[in-house]
Amino acid sequence: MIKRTLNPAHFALLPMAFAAVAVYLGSMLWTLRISMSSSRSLPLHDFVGLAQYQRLFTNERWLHSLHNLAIYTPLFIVACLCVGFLLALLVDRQASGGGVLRAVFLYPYALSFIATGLIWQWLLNPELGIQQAAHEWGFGGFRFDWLVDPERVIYTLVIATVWQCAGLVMAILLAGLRGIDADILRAARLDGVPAWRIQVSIVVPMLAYSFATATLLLLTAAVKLYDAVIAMTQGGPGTASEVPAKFIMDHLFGRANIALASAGATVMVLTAVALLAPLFYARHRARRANR
Amino acid sequence: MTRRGHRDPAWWGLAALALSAAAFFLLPLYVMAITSLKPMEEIRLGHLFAWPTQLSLDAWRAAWSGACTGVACEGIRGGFWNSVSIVLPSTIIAITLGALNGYALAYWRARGAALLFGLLMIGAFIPVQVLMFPLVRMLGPLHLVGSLPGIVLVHVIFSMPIMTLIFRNHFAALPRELFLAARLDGAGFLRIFVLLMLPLSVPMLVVAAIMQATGVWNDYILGLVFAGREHLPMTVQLNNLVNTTTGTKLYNVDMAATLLTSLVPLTIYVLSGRWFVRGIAAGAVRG
Amino acid sequence: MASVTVRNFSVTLGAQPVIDALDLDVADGEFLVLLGPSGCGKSTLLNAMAGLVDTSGGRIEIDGVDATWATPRERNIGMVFQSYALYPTMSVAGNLSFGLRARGVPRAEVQQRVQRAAALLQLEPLLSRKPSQLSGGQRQRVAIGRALVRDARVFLFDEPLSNLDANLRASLRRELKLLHQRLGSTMIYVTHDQVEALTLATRIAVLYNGRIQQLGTPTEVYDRPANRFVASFIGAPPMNFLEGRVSITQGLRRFSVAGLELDLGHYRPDADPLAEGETLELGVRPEHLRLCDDGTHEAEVTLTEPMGNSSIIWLRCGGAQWAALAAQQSLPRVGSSARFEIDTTGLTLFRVGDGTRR
Amino acid sequence: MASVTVRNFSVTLGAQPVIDALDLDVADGEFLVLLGPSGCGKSTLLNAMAGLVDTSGGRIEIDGVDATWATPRERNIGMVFQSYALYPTMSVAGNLSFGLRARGVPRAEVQQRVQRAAALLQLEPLLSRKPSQLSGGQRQRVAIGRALVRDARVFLFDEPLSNLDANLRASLRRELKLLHQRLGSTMIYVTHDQVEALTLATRIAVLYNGRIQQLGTPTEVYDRPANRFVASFIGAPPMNFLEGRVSITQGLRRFSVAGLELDLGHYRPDADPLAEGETLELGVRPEHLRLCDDGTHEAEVTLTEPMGNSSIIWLRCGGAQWAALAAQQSLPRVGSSARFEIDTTGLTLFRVGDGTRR
Amino acid sequence: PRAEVMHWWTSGGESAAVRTLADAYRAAGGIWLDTAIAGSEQARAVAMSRIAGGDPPTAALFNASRQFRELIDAGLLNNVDAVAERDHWAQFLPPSILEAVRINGHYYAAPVSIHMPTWLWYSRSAFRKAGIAAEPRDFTELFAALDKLKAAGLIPLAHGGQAWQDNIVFRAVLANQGGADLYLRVLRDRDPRAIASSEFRGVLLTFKRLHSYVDAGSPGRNWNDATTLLITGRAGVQIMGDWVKAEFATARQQAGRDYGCIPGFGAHSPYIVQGDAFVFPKSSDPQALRAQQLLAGVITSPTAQLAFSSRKGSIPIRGDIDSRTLDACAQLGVAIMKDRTRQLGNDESYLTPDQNGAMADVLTDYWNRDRDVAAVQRNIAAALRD
Ligand SMILES: Nc1ncnc2c1ncn2[C@@H]1O[C@H](COP(=O)(O)OP(=O)(O)OP(=O)(O)O)[C@@H](O)[C@H]1O
Ligand SMILES: Nc1ncnc2c1ncn2[C@@H]1O[C@H](COP(=O)(O)OP(=O)(O)OP(=O)(O)O)[C@@H](O)[C@H]1O
Ligand SMILES: [Mg+2]
Ligand SMILES: [Mg+2]
Repeated sequence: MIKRTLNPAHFALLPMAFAAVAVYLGSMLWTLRISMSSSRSLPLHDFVGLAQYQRLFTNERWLHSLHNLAIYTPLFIVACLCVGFLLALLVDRQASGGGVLRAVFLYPYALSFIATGLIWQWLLNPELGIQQAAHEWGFGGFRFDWLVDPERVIYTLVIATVWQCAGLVMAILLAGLRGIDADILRAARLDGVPAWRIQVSIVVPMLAYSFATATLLLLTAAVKLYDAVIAMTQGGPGTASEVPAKFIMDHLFGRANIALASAGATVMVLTAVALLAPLFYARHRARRANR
Repeated sequence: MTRRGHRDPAWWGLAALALSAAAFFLLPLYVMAITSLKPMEEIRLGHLFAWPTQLSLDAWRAAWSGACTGVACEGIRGGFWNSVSIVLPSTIIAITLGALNGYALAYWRARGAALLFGLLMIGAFIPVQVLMFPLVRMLGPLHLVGSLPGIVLVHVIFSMPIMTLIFRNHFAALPRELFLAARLDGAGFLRIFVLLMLPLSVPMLVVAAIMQATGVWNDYILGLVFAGREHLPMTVQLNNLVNTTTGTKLYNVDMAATLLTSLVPLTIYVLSGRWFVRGIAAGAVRG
Repeated sequence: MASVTVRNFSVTLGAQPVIDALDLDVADGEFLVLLGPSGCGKSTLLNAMAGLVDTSGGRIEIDGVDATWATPRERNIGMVFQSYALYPTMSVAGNLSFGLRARGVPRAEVQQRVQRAAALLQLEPLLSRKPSQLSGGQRQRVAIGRALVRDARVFLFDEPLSNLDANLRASLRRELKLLHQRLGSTMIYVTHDQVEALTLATRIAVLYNGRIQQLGTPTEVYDRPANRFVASFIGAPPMNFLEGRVSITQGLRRFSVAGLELDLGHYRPDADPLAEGETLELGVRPEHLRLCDDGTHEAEVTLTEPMGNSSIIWLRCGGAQWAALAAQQSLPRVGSSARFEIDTTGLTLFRVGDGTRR
Repeated sequence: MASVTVRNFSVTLGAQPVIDALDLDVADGEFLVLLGPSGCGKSTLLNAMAGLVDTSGGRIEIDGVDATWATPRERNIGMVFQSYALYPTMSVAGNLSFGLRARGVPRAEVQQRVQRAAALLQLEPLLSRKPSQLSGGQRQRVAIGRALVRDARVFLFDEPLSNLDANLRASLRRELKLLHQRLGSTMIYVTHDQVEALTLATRIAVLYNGRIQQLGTPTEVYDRPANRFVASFIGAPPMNFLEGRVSITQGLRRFSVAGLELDLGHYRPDADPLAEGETLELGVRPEHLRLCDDGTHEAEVTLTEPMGNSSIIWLRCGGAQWAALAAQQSLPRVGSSARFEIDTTGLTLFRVGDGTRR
Repeated sequence: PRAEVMHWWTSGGESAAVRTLADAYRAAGGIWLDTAIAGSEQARAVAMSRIAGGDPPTAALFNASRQFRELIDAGLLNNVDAVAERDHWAQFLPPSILEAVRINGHYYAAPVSIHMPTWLWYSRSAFRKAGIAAEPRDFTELFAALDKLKAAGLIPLAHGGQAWQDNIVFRAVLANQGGADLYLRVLRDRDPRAIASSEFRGVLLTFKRLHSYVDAGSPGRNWNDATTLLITGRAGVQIMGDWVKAEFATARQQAGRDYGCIPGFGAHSPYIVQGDAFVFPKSSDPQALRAQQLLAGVITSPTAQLAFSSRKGSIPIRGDIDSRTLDACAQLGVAIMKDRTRQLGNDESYLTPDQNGAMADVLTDYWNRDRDVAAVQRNIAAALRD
C-alpha cells in the first residue's frame, strides 16, 4: 500500500526469518550435503555424488513406499476434510451438546499413537477385533481383515489416522464457521436454498482459507506419516504398508545409513516444493486481484 | 431457530448422525478404558469388547506411581511437572510468534516475507528426526542442548510453520476494511495486533493452543534429545512403559498410562469450548 | 399474491423487547411503506416476518394460513437486506441466480431473468465481479436484484435505495412501482426517504416504541397525523410546533399563539368540539407559511437554507421560531423583515399531554 | 486546518482505471461535497486520499507538503467508511475511543469526548453494545462518531447519513455544519442527497467518468451547470431537456421548441452570442414551470406525483413531456388540461454534441 | 563416581534386571544415574545424537555387534583395556562376543548379557490336546507336530508377523537346517555361491512352509501376543528369543511344567549368541573415566552377571560361573555354550545394520507373499552385496 522507510513488520518477522533461514534452510542444505556423502551412522563429509539417490531409486521398498504414500495422501486428506467438515456442522448445530461432541471428536488427537495404534491393531485384527465380534454376534459371513491383507492394509492406516485427525480439522473449520456473518446464511435461506446446498455453495467457499489451512496441515502430516505405521503394522504385512518416512527413519537409526536417509528426506522436500510452489503462486495472484 | 429446530425431521437426522459418529469415535476409547480395568489374565483371553469380570484400578495405580520405566519404578508421574513447564512456555511463545507472523504476512507488505514463509512451509514437510541431528549440532555449541530453554526453543521452531500458516490464513479471511480503519485511526503495528486482531482471532487462538499444547505434550523424542535428564517430559516415561521391543508388556498398565497422560490435553479441549465464540466478524462491514 | 397478517407479535433481541404485541394487516397486493426512526425495529420486524429471527410471541399468517413456524423457503419471501448480505464468494451473476438455481428453475430462464434484472439495475458490466469489487451502490443494487429475480409472494425491502444517486433512485422508484403493478405481489418497504414513502406507498405504517403509531394512506398520514410524533416524523422540513390557547369570540373559534390569532374555522377536531381556553399544541407545516408582501403577519428573517428548487426560511415572530418553505429562488436577506400568512386549512392541533390529535 | 491538493491522480482497481489523472484543490477549511453517480469512484478517491488504496500515479499534498507516501497516521485524517468498518469485537464506546487511545489522549479527555460524540449521535444507551447488536442506522452513527471524536486535520465522509431518518439527518446535518464552523477543519463529503449537498457545501465537485465535471459553489453548480451531465445529475426532479432551434427576429433572440417560442432575452451564453438557426438542447428545471390559470401555454396533465409538501406534475405539450414542480396541494386531475408558463430567467442551453453549456 | 547409564531395558523384568546392575554399581561405591529409553533403535539414536551433540552419557547400551564401529573409528569411545586385562575377559568371553567388543586389540565395550534369539517354545497343554508325545527333534517331526496341532483346531505356529520376527524364524531355520557352516557362509562371508546353493534354497522353502501354519491374525502381531497364545493354550509353537520366558513368568508359568523350550534340533545344533554390551563415550568430565572403568568391572563380575541373567532371562556372558540358580532353559543354554563350536554370532555381528535390514526386507516380503525362491535368493545376494 504505502512505501514505508521503516516497516515494523520487518522487526516482527525477525524470529521467523531466523527460523526459516538458520534452521530450516540450514538443515535442508546440511541434509542435502549428507545425502551426497557416504555417511553411515555418523555424518561424513566425503563426496559420492548422486550414488545414494541412485541406490534410493533402485530400492524396491522405497519405490513401494512412494506408491503407498501416493495412495494414502489423497484418501487421507479428502476423508479428513469431509469428515471434519461434517463434524463441524454437527457440533455447530448442537446448541447444547456441542461442547461434549467437540471433545468426543477431538480426543483421539490427544492420545499418543503408541497406544491407540495398538488398539486399532486389535480392532482390525480378524482374530481379535471387529470381525471376530461380528462373528460372535452371529454375522458369520462378515469379513473385515484389511489389516492382514497386503493389498488393503494401507486403507486401515487411512481409517485410523482419519479417526485421529478429523477432530482437529473440525476444530479449524469450526473456528472458520464462527466467523461467517449470519445475515448471509439468512439471505440464502430466504432464497429458498436447501440446507445442504447452503453448506456446499456458500459455507464451503467462505471457508476457503480454513480449508486451505487444514489441507496443508494434513499434507504435512501425511508426508510425515510414521507413528501410525509403527504402531499398527510396522510396515507389514511384509512391506505392504511401508511409507517414506519410515524408510527414512529406519535408515537414520536402525540401519545406520543417514546418507541414504538424507537422500530420502531431500526427495520428500523436493516433492513438497513441487506440490506447493504452484499452489502458493496461485494464491498469491488471487490475493493481489482482490486487493 | 432453536425452538423451530426440534420440530423438523432434519434435526433428528442430524442428531442420529451425531450419535453414530460419536459412537465410532468412542469405540477405541471404550476398548482402551476397559482394557485398563482388566487384569492381564483376562486380557490374555482376548475378548476385546467384553466388560471386565471384576474392575480393578490397580493398573491405573501402577501406571501413575508403580510401574517400572527403567531402574526407577515410579510410574509416569515423575515427568508431570517437567511436561507442564515445557508445554506452557512452548505453547505461549509459539502461538504469539505464529499470530504475529500471520498478521504481518497478511497485512503488512514486508519484502521477501512471502519467500521466507514458503521456505518455512517446505520445512514443515521434513520429519523432525531428520532435522534433529543438524539442530543438535547447531544448538550444542550454544549450550542449549539439555536445558529447558533449549527444548522450548526447539518446540517453537518446529511448530512455527503450522502456527504461522494458521494465522496467516485466518487474517487473510477477515475483511480488510477493519485493518484500514484502524490504520486511519492512527493505531500502529502492535496496537492493531493486540487490540483488534487478537480479539478477532479467539477461536483460532484456541485451535492453535489445542494443536500446540497437544503436540508438545505428546512429544518425547525431542524431549529426550534436547530437554536433558532434569527436564524429561512425562511422555518419556510413558514411552518407556508402553513401547518396548523384547520386554514384557502389561497392556492394562499401558492403556491406563496413555489415558492418564492424555488427561491434560483432554481438559484443555473441554475447557476450550466456551471460547469458540460465534460471529466474531459479524456486523463489521456491510456488503 | 398474498396478504400478511401479524397478530400481537413480539420480538426480543438480547435483553430488551424490540417489537411488543404488534398487530399489522397487509392486504394482498398492497405496497406498505414502513416508516420509523432509526433503531425503532423496522429491520427486526422484516426479519421476523421472513422467519429469520425467533419471535418471542404472537403469530404471523401469510394468505390466511399460519406461517409462524414455516421455514423461509415455505414462506417464499424475497428480501433486500439492509446490510446487503451478498454471497461474497459468488460473482454478481452468481448472487442473482443462486436462488433460482436452488429452486431448480431451468437454465435458460435463469439466464434471461438475471439478464433482465441486471439491465434494470444497470449491472450488466459487473456481472462477473465479486461483491468485494463493487462500489457501495452497486452492492446495494445487487442486493435488490437478488430479491427481484425471484417472483416471491411477498417482497421485503429494507432501505433498498439509500446508497443510490438521485437519478438512479428516481428511476428505480418508478421501476418498483411498475413492477408492483405488474406482479401485484405484496411489498413491505422500509425507507427513510419521504419522497419514496409518499410516492410508492398504498399505505404507510409509522413504527415507534415497538408499536404502530399510525397506519393510513400517504395523504392521511401527511395531512391528518394521528399524533404529534407522526406529524413531527413525516415532512421535511418538519412541522412547526407551538403551544397556544383556544378562544371563542361570538361563535368563531380562534387559536392564539405567539401573539398571532389564527382562525380555526376550517378545523375539524377528531372528538368533541374545541372548548374555550383549551391549551393545545399547534402544528403548522412549513409549506403552509406563505411569504408574500401582503401577508398578514410581520416577522424577521433569521436564517435561510437554499435547497435547490426550494428553500427553508426561518422566521422569528412574536418570540417564536417559524420555518417556512419557499419555492422561489430569490431569498430575502437574513435580518430583513418579511411578511407572511398562514394557510389555516393546513393546521393541526395536538393535546399537550399525550400528543394525540385533537 | 489543512488544504488538500491532488495532482493528476490515478487509481486503478483490478483491471480498469477508476480515477484517471484527476486534479483537485480543496482549500483549507473548505467543506467540499463530492457528487457523482453510483460507481463513479467517489469512495475510491476518498480511500486514496486517506492512503488506503494504491495510487497508480500522481501525488497528493496536505498543507502543501507531499503526503503521497505518508502513513495514514501522519496524514491525521478522520474518515467515515461507506461500509462502516466498525471494530466488531469492541463495544460502541471502544469503537469511538480507539482512535483517541491510539493517539495517547489522556483517559479523562477520551471519556468526555466519547460522551460528547455519543450524546450528539444519540448513542448513549448503546455505548456498551457490540456492533452486531446495532441497527443499520446506529452502526452508521457509530461510524460517524468514530471519525468525529478525533480532531483530524481533514475529515472524509462517505455517505454518512444515508441510513438515517429524516429528522436525525437534518439535525446531524446542522451539527456537521456547526462542527465545521467551530473546528474549521477541511471536510470532503460524499453524498447522494442533494439537500445535504446544497446546504452543507462551500463548494461542490461533480465526479463522473473519473474526472471532475464541475467544481463550484452550490448556486453556480445548480444555476449554471457546466454541462448537460451536471445539469441532469443535480436537481430532483431532474431538469427537462428538449432540443430546439435559436431564431432571431428583429434583434430579439427566441428559442423555438416543441411548438413553444421562449424568449432568450435573459440568457447569457458562456461564449460568443447565440446565432440564428443554432440547434441546441434546452434545459428547464421543473420549478421553472409554473402552473397558473393565466399561463401562456396550454398542456395536458398526464401524471401527478405527490411528494408531501410539493408534487411533480407531468404535462404533455406540443408532443413533448414536461415535468413541473408545484408547491400547492390541490393537484389538477390527470387528463385535464392546464395552463402553465416558463420562467425564462432559469433556462440553460447545451450544445447538442458534447453537451457543454452554450 | 557418577555414571549416567543409557539403556533400553524398561519393562518389568528388564528393569528388575538392570536394577541389579545399578545396585552392584552402588555397592561398589558409584552413583548410578539411569536413563532408560524404550526401544533399542530409539535408545541408540539418542545416544548417538547426544554423543554428537557433546553431552554423552557415561555408558550406553549397544548390541555386541558392529553398531558402534564408527564411534570407535571416529575416536569417540574410551576403551576399558585395563579392566579387561585385569579380569581376563579374553578367557571367559564367548568368541563371537569377544570379536564384537575387542576391536584391533582394544576393548571398547563391556558385555552384559547373552540372548539366544531362535528358541523354539511350545505349550505343553496344546501338545497334550493335539496328542503330541515327544518334543520334535528335527524339522520333519516339527512339521508333523504342527500338522497334529492344526488337526486339533489349534494355531500350530504362533507368530507375530513383523519383519524382525520373520527374520528370527528364518535364522532358526537357517541355523538348524542349513547348519553352522551354511549360516556363516551366508551371513558372515556373504558368499554368493552359498546363497545360490540348493541347501540355502531348501532353507528358504522350509521357512516359507512354516508360514502355512500361522493363523490369519498373525500379521503385525506383537511377539508377546503370540506368546499369549501359547500361555492360553490356543497355539502350539513359537520361535522367539529367550526373553519370552519373562512373559511366561508374568503369567506364572514355569519351564518344563507349562511350556517347553528347544534350543535347536539335534545334539550339535548351533547356538546363536546375541549379546548386549555397554560402550563408554569419551567425555570432558574427568571422573567419567573412573566411572566407566568401575562400571565395566562391576557389570561383568560373576555375582552381577548371575543376578542379572536370572532376572533378564538371558544367560551370563561368562561360562565360568555356577548357573544352577537359573531356570531350566537358561541352564540348557549355559550348557550348550560350554561347547564353543556350537556358538554362532548373531546376524548383526556379521552384517552391517544396513545389509541386515535389506535382507530383512527381502525375507519378510518372501514370508508374506508368493515369491519365486530363485528370485528371493537373488534378492538376498543383492541385499548382502554392498
Ligand atoms: N442482537 C441484538 N441485541 C440487542 N439489541 C439489538 C440487537 N440487534 C438489534 N438490536 C436493537 O434492536 C433495535 C431495532 O433494531 P432494527 O435493526 O430493527 O432497527 P431499525 O428500525 O432497522 O433501525 P435502522 O433504521 O437504523 O435500520 C435497535 O435499537 C437495536 O439496537
Ligand atoms: N476491487 C475492485 N476491483 C475492481 N473494480 C473495483 C474494485 N472496487 C471498486 N471497483 C469499481 O470502481 C468503481 C468505483 O468504486 P467506488 O466505490 O469508488 O464508487 P462510488 O463512487 O463510491 O460508488 P457508490 O456511490 O455506489 O459508493 C466502481 O465502478 C467499482 O465497480
Ligand atoms: Mg434497519
Ligand atoms: Mg462509495
